[in-house]
Amino acid sequence: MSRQTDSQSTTKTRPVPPTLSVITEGSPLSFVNPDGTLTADGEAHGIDIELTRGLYREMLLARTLDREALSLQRQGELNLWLMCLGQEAAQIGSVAALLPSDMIFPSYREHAVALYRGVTPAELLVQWRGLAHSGWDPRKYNLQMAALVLGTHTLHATGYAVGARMEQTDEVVAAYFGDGATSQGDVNEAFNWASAGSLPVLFICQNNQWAISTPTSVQSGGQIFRRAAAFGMPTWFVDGNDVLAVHAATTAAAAHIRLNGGPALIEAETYRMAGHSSSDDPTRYRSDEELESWARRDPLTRIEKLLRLMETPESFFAELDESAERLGAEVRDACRNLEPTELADLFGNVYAEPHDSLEAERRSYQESARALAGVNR
Amino acid sequence: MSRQTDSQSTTKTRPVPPTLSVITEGSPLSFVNPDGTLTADGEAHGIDIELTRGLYREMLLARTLDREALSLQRQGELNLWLMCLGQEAAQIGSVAALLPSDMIFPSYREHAVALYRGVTPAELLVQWRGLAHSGWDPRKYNLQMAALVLGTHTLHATGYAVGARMEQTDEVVAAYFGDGATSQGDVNEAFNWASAGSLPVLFICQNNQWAISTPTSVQSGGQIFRRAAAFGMPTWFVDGNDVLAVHAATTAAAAHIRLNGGPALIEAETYRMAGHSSSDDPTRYRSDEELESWARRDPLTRIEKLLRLMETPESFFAELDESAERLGAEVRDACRNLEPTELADLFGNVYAEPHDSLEAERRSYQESARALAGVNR
Amino acid sequence: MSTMSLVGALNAGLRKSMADDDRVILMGEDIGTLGGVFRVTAGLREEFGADRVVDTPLAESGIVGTAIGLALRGYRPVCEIQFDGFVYPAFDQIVSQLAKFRARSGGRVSLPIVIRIPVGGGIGAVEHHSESNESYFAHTAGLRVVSCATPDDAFHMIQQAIQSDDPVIFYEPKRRYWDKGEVLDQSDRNLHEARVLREGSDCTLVAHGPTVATALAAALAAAEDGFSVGVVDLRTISPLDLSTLEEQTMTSGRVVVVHEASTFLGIGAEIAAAISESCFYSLRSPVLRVGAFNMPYPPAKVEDAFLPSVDRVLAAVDHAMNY
Amino acid sequence: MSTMSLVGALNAGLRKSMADDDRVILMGEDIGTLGGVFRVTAGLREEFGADRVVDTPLAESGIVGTAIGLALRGYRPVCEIQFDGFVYPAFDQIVSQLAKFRARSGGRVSLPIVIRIPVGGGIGAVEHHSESNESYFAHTAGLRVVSCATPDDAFHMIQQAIQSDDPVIFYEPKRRYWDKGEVLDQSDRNLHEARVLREGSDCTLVAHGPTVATALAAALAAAEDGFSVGVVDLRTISPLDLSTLEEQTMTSGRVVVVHEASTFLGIGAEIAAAISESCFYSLRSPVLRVGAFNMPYPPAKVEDAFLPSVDRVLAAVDHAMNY
Ligand SMILES: Cc1ncc(C[n+]2csc(CCOP(=O)(O)OP(=O)(O)O)c2C)c(N)n1
Ligand SMILES: Cc1ncc(C[n+]2csc(CCOP(=O)(O)OP(=O)(O)O)c2C)c(N)n1
Ligand SMILES: [Mg+2]
Ligand SMILES: [Mg+2]
Repeated sequence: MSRQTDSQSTTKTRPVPPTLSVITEGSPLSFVNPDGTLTADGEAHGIDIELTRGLYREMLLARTLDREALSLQRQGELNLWLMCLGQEAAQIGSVAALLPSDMIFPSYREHAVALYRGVTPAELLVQWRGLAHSGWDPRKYNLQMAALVLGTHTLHATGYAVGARMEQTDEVVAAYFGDGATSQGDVNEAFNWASAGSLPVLFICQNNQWAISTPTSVQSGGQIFRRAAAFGMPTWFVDGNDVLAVHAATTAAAAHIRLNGGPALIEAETYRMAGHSSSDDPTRYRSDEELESWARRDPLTRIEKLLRLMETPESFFAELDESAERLGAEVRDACRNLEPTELADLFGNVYAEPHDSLEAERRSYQESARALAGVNR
Repeated sequence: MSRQTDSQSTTKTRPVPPTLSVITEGSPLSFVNPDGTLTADGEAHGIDIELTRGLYREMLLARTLDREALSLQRQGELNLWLMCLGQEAAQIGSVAALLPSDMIFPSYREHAVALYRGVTPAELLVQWRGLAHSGWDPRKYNLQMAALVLGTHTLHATGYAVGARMEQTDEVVAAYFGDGATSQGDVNEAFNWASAGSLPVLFICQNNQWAISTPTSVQSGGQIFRRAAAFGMPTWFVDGNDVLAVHAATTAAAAHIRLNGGPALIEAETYRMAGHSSSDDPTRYRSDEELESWARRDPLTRIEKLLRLMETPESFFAELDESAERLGAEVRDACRNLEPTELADLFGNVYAEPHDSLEAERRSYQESARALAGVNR
Repeated sequence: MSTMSLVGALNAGLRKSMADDDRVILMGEDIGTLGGVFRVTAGLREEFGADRVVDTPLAESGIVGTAIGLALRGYRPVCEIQFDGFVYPAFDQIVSQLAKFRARSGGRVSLPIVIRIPVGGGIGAVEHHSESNESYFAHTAGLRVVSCATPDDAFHMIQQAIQSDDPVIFYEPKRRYWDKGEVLDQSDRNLHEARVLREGSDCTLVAHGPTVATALAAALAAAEDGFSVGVVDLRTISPLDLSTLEEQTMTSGRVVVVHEASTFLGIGAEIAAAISESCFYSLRSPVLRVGAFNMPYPPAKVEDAFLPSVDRVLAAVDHAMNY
Repeated sequence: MSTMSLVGALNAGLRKSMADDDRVILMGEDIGTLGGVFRVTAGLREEFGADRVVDTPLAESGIVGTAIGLALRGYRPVCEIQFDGFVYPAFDQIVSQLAKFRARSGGRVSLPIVIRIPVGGGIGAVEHHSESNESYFAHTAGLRVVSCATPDDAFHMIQQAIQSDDPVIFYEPKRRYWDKGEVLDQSDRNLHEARVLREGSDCTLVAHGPTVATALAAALAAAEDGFSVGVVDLRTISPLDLSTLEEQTMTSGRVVVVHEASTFLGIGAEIAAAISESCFYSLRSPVLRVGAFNMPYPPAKVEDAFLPSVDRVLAAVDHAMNY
């Protein structure tokens, strides 16, 4: 009988069923050690060198974008930036294992995912320069806009998956979110809904240990992948700094979904190496030691080491550096050349159908703007 | 490695860790069979005859109240009634295992709990006669008012438990809710919050198989007690129609909480024998066979049989019938003698401190009521 | 033309929308097998299948959130919220997501979603089952808010709301669900036009949903006393059909707005403010409001005293006439 | 008396409340170790301990819901919502539970809870971080809603809100957080009184929170042009201090309400309706409103054009003067 679950003991004078431990510590799936050598699982799985190079390349480009964007923010060219430094493996490993036709619902930190999907630097930065709330057409990249209200988009993904199931496609609908977001009601409603309806949703949780200044220990009392499992879906717990392990787990999860139709979850254990955003000062709440210990598990370094162990020619790295440099320049140019936004143009974005009173407001705004322009001239 | 969980197979070309099944079917803890004999667990646990009689008595009284109230509703004396028929064991078994000092946050169907705690028929019925939104002083019975917006009160219980923990009491704070309510974000937030904070909350889920017309299979994809366990708390899955098993499990859970401080959950598998409410027609959505199969598992019948097997004197049953009759009469009287409510008196209930504009509204209401009374005279 | 109850008209309207457009999907708690607690969707599951008349888990945020996902895929979901007081768990999805989605997307993505809400009191219900919360949604840019009062409007407006490419909060007056009326085959107006039910030269009553019948009864009573009192059924709460209101104000010079929501920041406040601004010199008395007191909906036994009654409306007309 | 920023004054006010009453508990996301994203609670955890300055899980419904539980036990929780746009997940707990609890309990149970919300735009933030949602709460019976504009008011009002036995939604104007001002040791008024900052015989500007400074600047500019324009800082949005507004209306005959929320059902609508009713014959022009257009808050780069500016206020004054 497994009706009672926990490893802790209970006081009782009479026999009631013993506790059963389900909350044991599991170590995450990992293929590549921080020094570039393979783990036993990595050996068993085997390494695809072309795939590895491709993933490394994407991670490096994502890191370049992230660095350039932060520096643009520091120069006052962007209002805000949410750094993905340290999370490149979790993002690239997962997105690369999906099909381009799989719709993705990202949160606000998935710049590596967006770049991988082909979103241009201009489309990416326009939001953070304060010119728009979103920069790209979701249908063009099968990538929805960033969700800033935590966890809300997991329900959108779930609804989108209802359609996918009804149409009997073999699509996977992916939703990215953080450890903090899992405390929101919406995320749990989505877990439940997707499981009850056996919907093709792939939940991808990047557990980067922090929600701004709140550590996972304050956030929840159990592990996220176990919680999702108990909602009724298979889950994978993976070293989120190991791009190959993330890729393999995502491949397995996506295949499971395509075959069986129900949802799945990947918990990628990773670390937010930078502050929460360009406005945040993480030294107020976390230690240098913690940061250093994670720096030693950097997702790029270990793959670079692996590639060197596997005798990747120097030319690969040199070409990649050049690409990165080109991307950096492109990011800087794109940012500075973004067109200004006119408030008058935004009135038409609110409603799809004519709206008399908003139209009247637009006219009065334009008249007064014109009048003021006259006064100030 | 237990990083991936599910029993279903995945398509893959390369090895990834095997799936691990956590979603196995467990049968609920049960002491007394429907025919009144003991289960193996019941034998092992042993039967306390005085306790059993007491619980039986409380269940019978609760059933009497429920029947009388429904019949008052049918006579037009109550606006609405939410029947607890069939759930007497789940309610009485659990509440009887708590201390009177343990605060309870009920939902709307916990009439047996209320009666057990001493709430009078008048206090209980005033709400359903449409005279008040709640009928008793929560502090008097350590029983809060009924929560009608599903699941909201699980967070109140959690917050109340924050205080209990801070004050280093050994209180247990209990929250009752249904299977349907577990789909609400709030209930999951409460699971998470109580677990993360290691708070003394006892979640008591009466899984009565239905949320109005929605069966548990549509409601969720996993079992509730497993979900709660994965949030990080010990859970007990118990036959909710077996008052002794419910009592034992609640005793164990409460003891666990008092000793260890963290939350726990009891899932009592039971059945809503009547419609959702006096307005509901359950024949529209469920079969007679289902109803009959549960009728054979009636919580009172089996204990009556057990008591007879244990040679309880006929006088016990006779006295109990008298008490029930007295209660029935008391319920009918109490209902018909409830004082009318005056709208004018309700203005003062909204704010604790003076509120000029509402005071002005009250005055104008009273004036116009007086004027109208004059006109109509 | 045929005679139907308001519930029947909604049912017929939904059926027609579903038959006309297979992207229309109904979803909500207990709407499938049971046909909804008010039976508005009765029989539709049998006709269109369980994929298109979906019994959902018990989670309002989930209902609206997944409807958004469906709309992103091209569907036109119609969500039922079981009772007015249970819409709040979905408030974030409605106000931050549904309402703002098109603006956030730079006009790229529209969400044609209808949220049906049985609204208001008068049926002797317990707490949370008699609320009037249209102000919250009317104050929210990006939403459209409408309120039907008759079977005919119910039949046509639900179809128009479903056809709208914008999100529409659709209010159904609970206590008028069983009232019968004639339903015409064609609608005579679009979703966002008010309807003048009665012209009046002394005063104009403005109402929507459940209070339209109250206003009409008051106007009749006033006529017996020799006053010419008009009635406007708003039908649309956001956007408001101001030009109709202005026309009537110009004629009568006096306006009384009647609704079940609290008057404090109820739609009567907006109408008073807007009409006072545009018809400043035509008003012979201030725009008056008859609505709920600033308190939660009271227990059922006193709801008759709480709801705007013919007497309270007549008192306001009196007040306006003698200002 | 001392000079403080608005953030500093809130911090000092919270510290004082906590020192005076150990039932006061602060809770919210990142308010402990970090001291809040705006540092309003900086240093308080060190002073009062982690039990009284609580870093919560990331769940707004949970924050308000557990605060209710704490209040039922006799505590006086002060919740921080990190940004205005993140209060909606807590809407049900605020509107159905917190607001209605006392009435539902038949007056037996009060919930002395304060919900602090940094509000409004003007700081160049991304979406959901610049909203003005006071109307939702002001329309909700059972809540009190206040809005501070200066360090002095911030210091005293937060203490008064905490002392109130009713739930209070407490708005803090984000873009004035770093403005400095003098803070007096004693408050000169209670929580629900407006403050006349300037008398004016031609027109009265009514503002609250972030727009008070805008209104003052406009009044000064108007004075240069020879107009006598008064300014009222509402301070309390629900209940409104109508008698102060009426007095000023009697003097000036013209009123312009300025706020950041949408004008459609913004508090300006209620003020216009109420003042038009009580001061019908004193008004020389209709009450006018300057607020947000009926659209979601726009991207930061155009927020200056979107927010009520001195120019837009002056245009409204002009309009009123020439009505
Ligand atoms: C509903 C809601 N509440 C609060 C916030 C403010 N906020 C933005 S990000 C964040 C932390 C999120 O942590 P996590 O989910 O772990 O994602 P991460 O930032 O670590 O990627 C908070 C509290 C928000 N965006 N939405
Ligand atoms: C938030 C919310 N949504 C909808 C309802 C309407 N409603 C009342 S009871 C109920 C079913 C509840 O089922 P369950 O939680 O299993 O409890 P049971 O009635 O079976 O005891 C529903 C949908 C509600 N009360 N609250
Ligand atoms: Mg995180
Ligand atoms: Mg149930």
